[in-house]
Amino acid sequence: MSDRKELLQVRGLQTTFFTDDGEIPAVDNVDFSVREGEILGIVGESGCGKSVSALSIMGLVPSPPGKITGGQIIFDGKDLTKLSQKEMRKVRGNDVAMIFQEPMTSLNPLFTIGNQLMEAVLIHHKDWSKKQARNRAVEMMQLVGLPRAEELIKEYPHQLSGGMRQRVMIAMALVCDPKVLIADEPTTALDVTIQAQILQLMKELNKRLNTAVIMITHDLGVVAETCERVIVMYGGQVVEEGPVQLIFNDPQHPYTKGLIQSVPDMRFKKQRLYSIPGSVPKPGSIRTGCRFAARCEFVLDQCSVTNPDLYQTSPVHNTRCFLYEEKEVSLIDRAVVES
Amino acid sequence: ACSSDSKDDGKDESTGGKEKKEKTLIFGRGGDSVSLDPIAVTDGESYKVTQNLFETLINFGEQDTTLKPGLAKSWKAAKDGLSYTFELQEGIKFHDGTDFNAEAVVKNFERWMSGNAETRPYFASMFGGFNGDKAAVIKSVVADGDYKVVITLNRPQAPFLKNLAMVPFGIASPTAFEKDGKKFGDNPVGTGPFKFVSWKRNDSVTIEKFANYWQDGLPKLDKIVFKTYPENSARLNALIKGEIDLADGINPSDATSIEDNADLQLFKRPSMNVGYLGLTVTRPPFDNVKVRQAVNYAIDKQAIIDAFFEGQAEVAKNPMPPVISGYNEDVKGYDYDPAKAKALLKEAGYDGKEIELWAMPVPRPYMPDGQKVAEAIQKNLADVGMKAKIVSYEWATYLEKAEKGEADAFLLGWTGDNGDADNFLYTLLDESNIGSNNYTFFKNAETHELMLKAQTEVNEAKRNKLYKKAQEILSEEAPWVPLAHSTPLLAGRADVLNFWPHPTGSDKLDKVDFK
Amino acid sequence: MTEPLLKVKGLKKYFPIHRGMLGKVSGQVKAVDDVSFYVNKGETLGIVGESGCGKSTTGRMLMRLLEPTEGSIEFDGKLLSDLSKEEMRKARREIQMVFQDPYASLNPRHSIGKILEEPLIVHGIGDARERKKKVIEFLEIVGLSSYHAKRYPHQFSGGQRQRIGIARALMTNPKLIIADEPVSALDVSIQAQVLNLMQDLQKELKLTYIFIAHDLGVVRHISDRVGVMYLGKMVELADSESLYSNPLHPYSKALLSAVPVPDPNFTREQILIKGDIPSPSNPPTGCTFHTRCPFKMEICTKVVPVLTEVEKGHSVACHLYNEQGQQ
Amino acid sequence: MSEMAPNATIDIVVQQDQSVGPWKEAWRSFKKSKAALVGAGIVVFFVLLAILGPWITTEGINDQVLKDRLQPPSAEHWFGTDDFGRDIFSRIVHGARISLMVGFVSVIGSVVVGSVLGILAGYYGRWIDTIISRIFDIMLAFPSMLLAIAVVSVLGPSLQNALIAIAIINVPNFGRLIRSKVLSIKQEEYIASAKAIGMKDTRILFSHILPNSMTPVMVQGTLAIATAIIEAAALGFLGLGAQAPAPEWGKMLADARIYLINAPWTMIFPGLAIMLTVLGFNLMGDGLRDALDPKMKS
Amino acid sequence: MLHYIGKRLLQLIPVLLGMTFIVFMIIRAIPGDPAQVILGQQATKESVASLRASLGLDNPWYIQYFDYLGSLFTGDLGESMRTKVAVSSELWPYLAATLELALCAMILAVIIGVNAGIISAWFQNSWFDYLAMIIALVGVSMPIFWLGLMGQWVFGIQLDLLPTSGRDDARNPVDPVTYLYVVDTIIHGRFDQLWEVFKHLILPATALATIPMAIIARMTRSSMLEVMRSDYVRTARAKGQKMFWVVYKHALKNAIIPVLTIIGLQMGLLLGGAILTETIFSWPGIGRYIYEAIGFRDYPVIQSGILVVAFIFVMINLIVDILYSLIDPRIKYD
Ligand SMILES: Nc1ncnc2c1ncn2[C@@H]1O[C@H](COP(=O)(O)OP(=O)(O)OP(=O)(O)O)[C@@H](O)[C@H]1O
Ligand SMILES: Nc1ncnc2c1ncn2[C@@H]1O[C@H](COP(=O)(O)OP(=O)(O)OP(=O)(O)O)[C@@H](O)[C@H]1O
Ligand SMILES: [Mg+2]
Ligand SMILES: [Mg+2]
Repeated sequence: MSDRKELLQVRGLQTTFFTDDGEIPAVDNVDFSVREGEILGIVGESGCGKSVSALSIMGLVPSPPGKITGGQIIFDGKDLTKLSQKEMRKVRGNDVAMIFQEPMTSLNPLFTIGNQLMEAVLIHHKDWSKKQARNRAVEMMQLVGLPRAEELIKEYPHQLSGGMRQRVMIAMALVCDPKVLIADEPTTALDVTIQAQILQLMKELNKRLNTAVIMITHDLGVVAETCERVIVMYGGQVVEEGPVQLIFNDPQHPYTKGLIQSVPDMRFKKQRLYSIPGSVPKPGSIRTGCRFAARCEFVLDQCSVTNPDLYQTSPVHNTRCFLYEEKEVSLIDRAVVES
Repeated sequence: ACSSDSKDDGKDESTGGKEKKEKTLIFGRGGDSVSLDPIAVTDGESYKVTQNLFETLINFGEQDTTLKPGLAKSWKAAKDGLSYTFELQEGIKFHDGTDFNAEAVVKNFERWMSGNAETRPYFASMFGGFNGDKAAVIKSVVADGDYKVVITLNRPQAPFLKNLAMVPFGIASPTAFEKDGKKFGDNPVGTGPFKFVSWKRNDSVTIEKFANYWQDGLPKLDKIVFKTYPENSARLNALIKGEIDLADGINPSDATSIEDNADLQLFKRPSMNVGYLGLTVTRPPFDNVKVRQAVNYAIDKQAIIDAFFEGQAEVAKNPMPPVISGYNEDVKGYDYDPAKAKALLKEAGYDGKEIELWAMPVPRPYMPDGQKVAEAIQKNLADVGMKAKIVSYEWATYLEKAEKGEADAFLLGWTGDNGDADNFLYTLLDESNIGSNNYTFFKNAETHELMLKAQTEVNEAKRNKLYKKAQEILSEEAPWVPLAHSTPLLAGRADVLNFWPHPTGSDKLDKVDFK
Repeated sequence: MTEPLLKVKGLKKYFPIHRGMLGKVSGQVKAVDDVSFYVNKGETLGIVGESGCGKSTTGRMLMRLLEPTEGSIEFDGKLLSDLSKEEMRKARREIQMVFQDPYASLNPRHSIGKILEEPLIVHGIGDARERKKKVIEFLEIVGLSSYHAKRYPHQFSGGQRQRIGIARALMTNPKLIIADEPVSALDVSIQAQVLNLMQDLQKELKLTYIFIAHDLGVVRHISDRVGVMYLGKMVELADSESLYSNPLHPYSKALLSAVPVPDPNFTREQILIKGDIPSPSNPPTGCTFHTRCPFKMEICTKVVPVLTEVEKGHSVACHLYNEQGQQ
Repeated sequence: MSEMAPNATIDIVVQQDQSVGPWKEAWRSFKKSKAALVGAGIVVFFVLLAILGPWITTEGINDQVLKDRLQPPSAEHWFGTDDFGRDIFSRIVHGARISLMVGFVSVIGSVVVGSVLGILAGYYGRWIDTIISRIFDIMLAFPSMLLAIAVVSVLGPSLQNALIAIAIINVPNFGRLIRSKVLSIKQEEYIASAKAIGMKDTRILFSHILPNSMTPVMVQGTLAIATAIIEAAALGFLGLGAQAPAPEWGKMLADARIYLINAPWTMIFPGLAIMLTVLGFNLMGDGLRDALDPKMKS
Repeated sequence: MLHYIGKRLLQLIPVLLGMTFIVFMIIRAIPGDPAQVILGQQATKESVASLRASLGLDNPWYIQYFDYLGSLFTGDLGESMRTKVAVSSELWPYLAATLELALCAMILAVIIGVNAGIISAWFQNSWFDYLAMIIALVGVSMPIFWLGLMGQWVFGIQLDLLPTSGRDDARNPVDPVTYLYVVDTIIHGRFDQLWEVFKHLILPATALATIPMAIIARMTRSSMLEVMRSDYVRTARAKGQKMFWVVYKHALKNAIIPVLTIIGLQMGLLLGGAILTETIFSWPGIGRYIYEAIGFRDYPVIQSGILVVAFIFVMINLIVDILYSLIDPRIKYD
């Protein structure tokens, strides 16, 4: 797993929103990388900066008020943050594609499904004929398991159910064979049974097309079920990173621990749920020290003063917590690698 | 750049490609005509056009109301004033090619006399009533040969001939009005120097030279377009820009700038009107003659004229303008004398009650801006201790309410129809016109008698004497504050020749030409 | 066993579909179609099901915020469906509701103090001083402080707002609380806080809950008994232990197997059901689930299965169990 | 572990200042908009003019000095004099009172009538709604300027009647706005929750629906004041509004129009006064909308 | 669709009936006697009375009303009391003049307003945005009669670039066929006149366009801003689509729907509300026609004129609704 090539590297990414209420560092020094063909999960509570990170990669941070204020996003040897609008457009949809949380609103209601799919093809294949584009669209629709593709192509989004729309979105994202697919909470708006279908589809496509997937979600169940590697975010920062097994079996950061424990498990009845006290901080409200310090039960004096670094506790496991500051070196030998 | 393809229509009138320049005069005015059948309407804007399409048996003078031959070469009145004989011009043709003759005149009279108030609104006002009406002046109209007409009256009417000279009584082609009936007003046919071409409602009326016009060398112009510009300023703009050649309804305030403009010339229409402040004699405090006189002293007419007529008016002292025969030069009138006014008010025991001062909502030739005049009067009255509140209604309402005597004091005026004293004094101040044009409800036995006498007096000198006496009494009784006899202004491009505005407001344009 | 606190029989709600400007009724949405259940004092009945299956409609009918098309609701011995409008208004003191969207359900122009005091005023409980005292008491009960009373909804986080919603429901000392997806708008860590609070309150104040949710984990955690709804019908109703360990209805099975489990080591056989939920305005004939059911039989397309108890305390509406001979 | 959710942590979130009501909150976001502040500034300026008029100006509204007619702006007459030799500056200052009064009073009138009708229609629905909505349809289909002219024709031209006419033509706008607002608020969950606690309908109406439907009315009302001022000026321009010698701006414009070429200042300043006042209300309305009701569309 | 249109037209009937009634009652309430107005100051009392009788004004109001309704149902709009011409034949030239002016103004307003709105939204907070929105705000704050007069003064008088009044050059008049002069000149192939007609249109159309233009620009901007934040615009951008197409294809089509409503409303307002513009620019339009008819108490003209304007207004709304369904596949009228 670890020997797979790193496709996309995010280094020290900083994305800030300049609002009337002041600067909001929505993404604050985030590092991670995506490897060829893997499914990387990003979890965290609402507002922790998952979507903004994804949008930063796509160069789609709403601006104004948002702006990438630091860091690099390296893809294919290029720093995406330095590309011109024009160059960036070539990357979007072609190399890196994205699907969004709300299949209901992510398709333009006034254009047919076919029109929107073909548009995606024609943008990056300017030499293709309409017919070729159409064929490609139909082919993709069949790939994502949409029935009656030939008819659907003439229909409008509102005539489709949520699940079907999300399939269309996936087809649209994959239509130009991107190397990375970012899925921002692709199933939260869907019902459980439909969600299961979509997740299944994404796993299949990942295997078949070898497209790397960044799966953004707040549902630990989804992460456990689909991802190989996981990044946990809190308050605009990565607080823990590692293979899915390690994150669930040996969570290190107090937030990750709390998060995992506070989910009611359908398989058995817990007497009482663990709950992390307090609430998710408003971005921009805390600037010094560990973002989680106020809610942390292991809080140390230094936590409220300095923000800990992301310590590598094993070759594949990183944690942003002072509790692991010392373990960083010593743990290196004890690398528990599962592949 | 006229396109050549317009030649294909085969229209001989197509403006394109003509070598000799057509002489077209564009006459800008304030409103559209209502109908081009002169007998069917009462509005000046219609007359402005029909004056040039039709001719009357008798004409007014070039710039006054003296009587001149028209379609009738000559006429004779019987001694008792009960019958008139007209000798008609021969060889005149209507625009439709039919002949003008005695029979045509008779048919016109029959048409007028058989109408009603709706279809011939002016006829009854001028000639007492229609066929069969008790008050009707005309008894019969008969042809005596081809070119002689005899009109018999029920009773003598002093201004009879003047009435006949009025635009509404233009002679129309019987063939045409018999054929078109009610629609005649859309397609008028007369004997005038110009014939009707087209009418775009609320926009323009076009008339053109009548080639077979009976007076040699006339008209000078090939075409006249009467174009409507409701806004005075818009009309003046169009004139300045050369879009039109003549414009009436010029604001007095623009007079100097027009005179200073080498491209333009200013025309003054001889005044045949009076603008006045009526004091309703049935309403306190104006039921007291002293108060009425006080108000007469209080108002600074000259200042008002200077400000709102821009000097283009004459201070009035009588209810009729000086151009009309019978005008009494010797009436002293009231000077601006606030002190005297105050004294009179005191004498009258005026209680200081606020009065309503009605201001006309629309400009009229006799009062270019009633609102402003009212404001000035309000100030004058305030200076002598009479508080006035300015009130205004929409024009139709204004007249109706004033007619009912609901106003304390009101601004109004009158433009003469036929240039006769009767048309001012009797119409406006006689008791028989209370509820009609006598808005002040003024009633005086002496003047009543004088005016009735004058109506049937055929001798001009005797008549004038009667009217002069009446004017003295009216001045003393002071039902009005006569304000001004204004000189309505017109303006034209500098190259317009021979335009003589007529006091009645309907101008004959047959002699007008370009330099 | 004691009498149930709430008994619902044959509850139905059909919404007319208006078409055109003149509002002609051209069809019906069978949002809830013949649902019966009961709730015992002190227990929690969970209701789960996918979006649009009629959970909220059921909840609202219990309070008569919506008038049922048909069916009876018996609460604490009284037939609610028979009460006059005014009587019902008074009866609401005993039944309270907690709503899904903690923001939308609080009037943005009212301070928290006012929001909490309102139920007391409406039911004429106490004088001004007592009411103020009670407001503060309940604020503290749900984990807020007295000074919060002066603040406005927009100044609170989602979890806090839901606490306020709960406090408001508690103000009149109700016996039954209907909670319509009270935690689905909340983040995981906050959701745990609210769930804990609700459980604590239940113990302390001897409350009875009807807990509506679509998250099966949450429902299992909080409920004693669980009903599964599909397209306006209750397809299975059982003790939560029994339901989760041994779901009988094919839909319940699919539903349970579709829920992602937060444990990467856990593998299970997934029953993926195909297709989407049919529209309630045009539900399938017979068993409404037959269009997606992997075990569909002839009879399913024709006959509507009835909810019957197949094991003790475990009822299911499925021909697989009702007509066992057929299998 | 935490027994009950600990109280101490809550303050982390609510670390903003104490109790900020919705109004204060709105005021805060209003203050942030420069445009809105400029607008409010203009409005306040004119309101002050209207109140302090008599003390600011040296001359009254009808101090005629006919010999000083149509003087161009000078140190003595900042905006020049009109055709009565009156000081245009003084008249404009006094005119502020008229325009503001027309704006406020007519809009308040339409808001009151519109609210009553809108609430009846929206809250009680059924045939009441049908009737009221149809009446609104009819009134909206009327060309509003003509309607105003007709109304003034019936009542007679005066400031008061112009005001009534303007109020009448604006009623359906407010009526509809409130009706739709009531309809949508009726669907809000806090209404359901009010019902759920056993609240009576009338109380729901007055304590929940009405206050919440007033925000768009305030926004719309501010903007409507702007239009009302223009409408009043238009009626004044046609001679159907305030009567002489009242210094109503539209009437001043109408009176000055014949001097456009010779004395343009008589025309320019009243026009600017109208524009500036209206601009002020428009800016303020925009600001209010952003502050109170960001989602509202005009 | 046809069915829907038919139904909407049917629903018009009560609205129009209500209109006729209200118009009728308002007009009768206006003091002032048509007969007196027609006959003028000079008329005698008797002639006024007899005219009243022959105009049917002596009948009780309900008889007059039902008479009017009756003739309406036979398609007769009555006859002008003043000019004695059938309103139906007299009306069209006025209506055409207004239609031409209003359409020109609207085209101007839509083209400039929509594009200014789009660009402002696209480059939110840019100098263009600020400038455009300031101009738009000043635009809505402008009394148009003042603007019109100022326009005449500057462009007509001082710069002498454009004619200040009327529809055509009186020296080279248009021969009316449809009374839409742009159309007429084209029919006649008189492109010299067409140019004149355009020149005459510029000032009044601009004055009339100012307010709708400003409103449309503001509306478009806010609608676009909302749409630009929407998910499907983000999707389009995520595909790599050019910003121009994102804006003009994806966003505009969605944003235009609320703008259409405004356009419809404004068009209605322009038709009946252009009185001042028509007066100032001596434009022989329907607004002034009715306004003058009010002055003359010409009942049939007022009644039928307002009715026709209202009818057009309602029809425009219907057209807007139909346009919705053409643009938005989610809207279906059966
Ligand atoms: N357009 C914006 N303007 C201002 N702040 C923004 C904007 N978009 C995002 N933010 C801020 O950035 C923070 C991170 O947002 P982001 O959308 O990445 O959260 P998320 O982790 O995706 O949450 P969710 O699970 O709710 O989608 C938010 O808390 C928000 O305050
Ligand atoms: N007022 C209404 N008019 C018409 N149909 C309605 C109405 N309210 C609900 N419905 C329909 O009734 C069905 C059930 O709705 P309900 O809100 O009860 O579902 P739910 O199970 O609560 O769904 P969710 O999980 O999305 O809240 C849905 O199909 C809905 O469209
Ligand atoms: Mg997100
Ligand atoms: Mg629900």
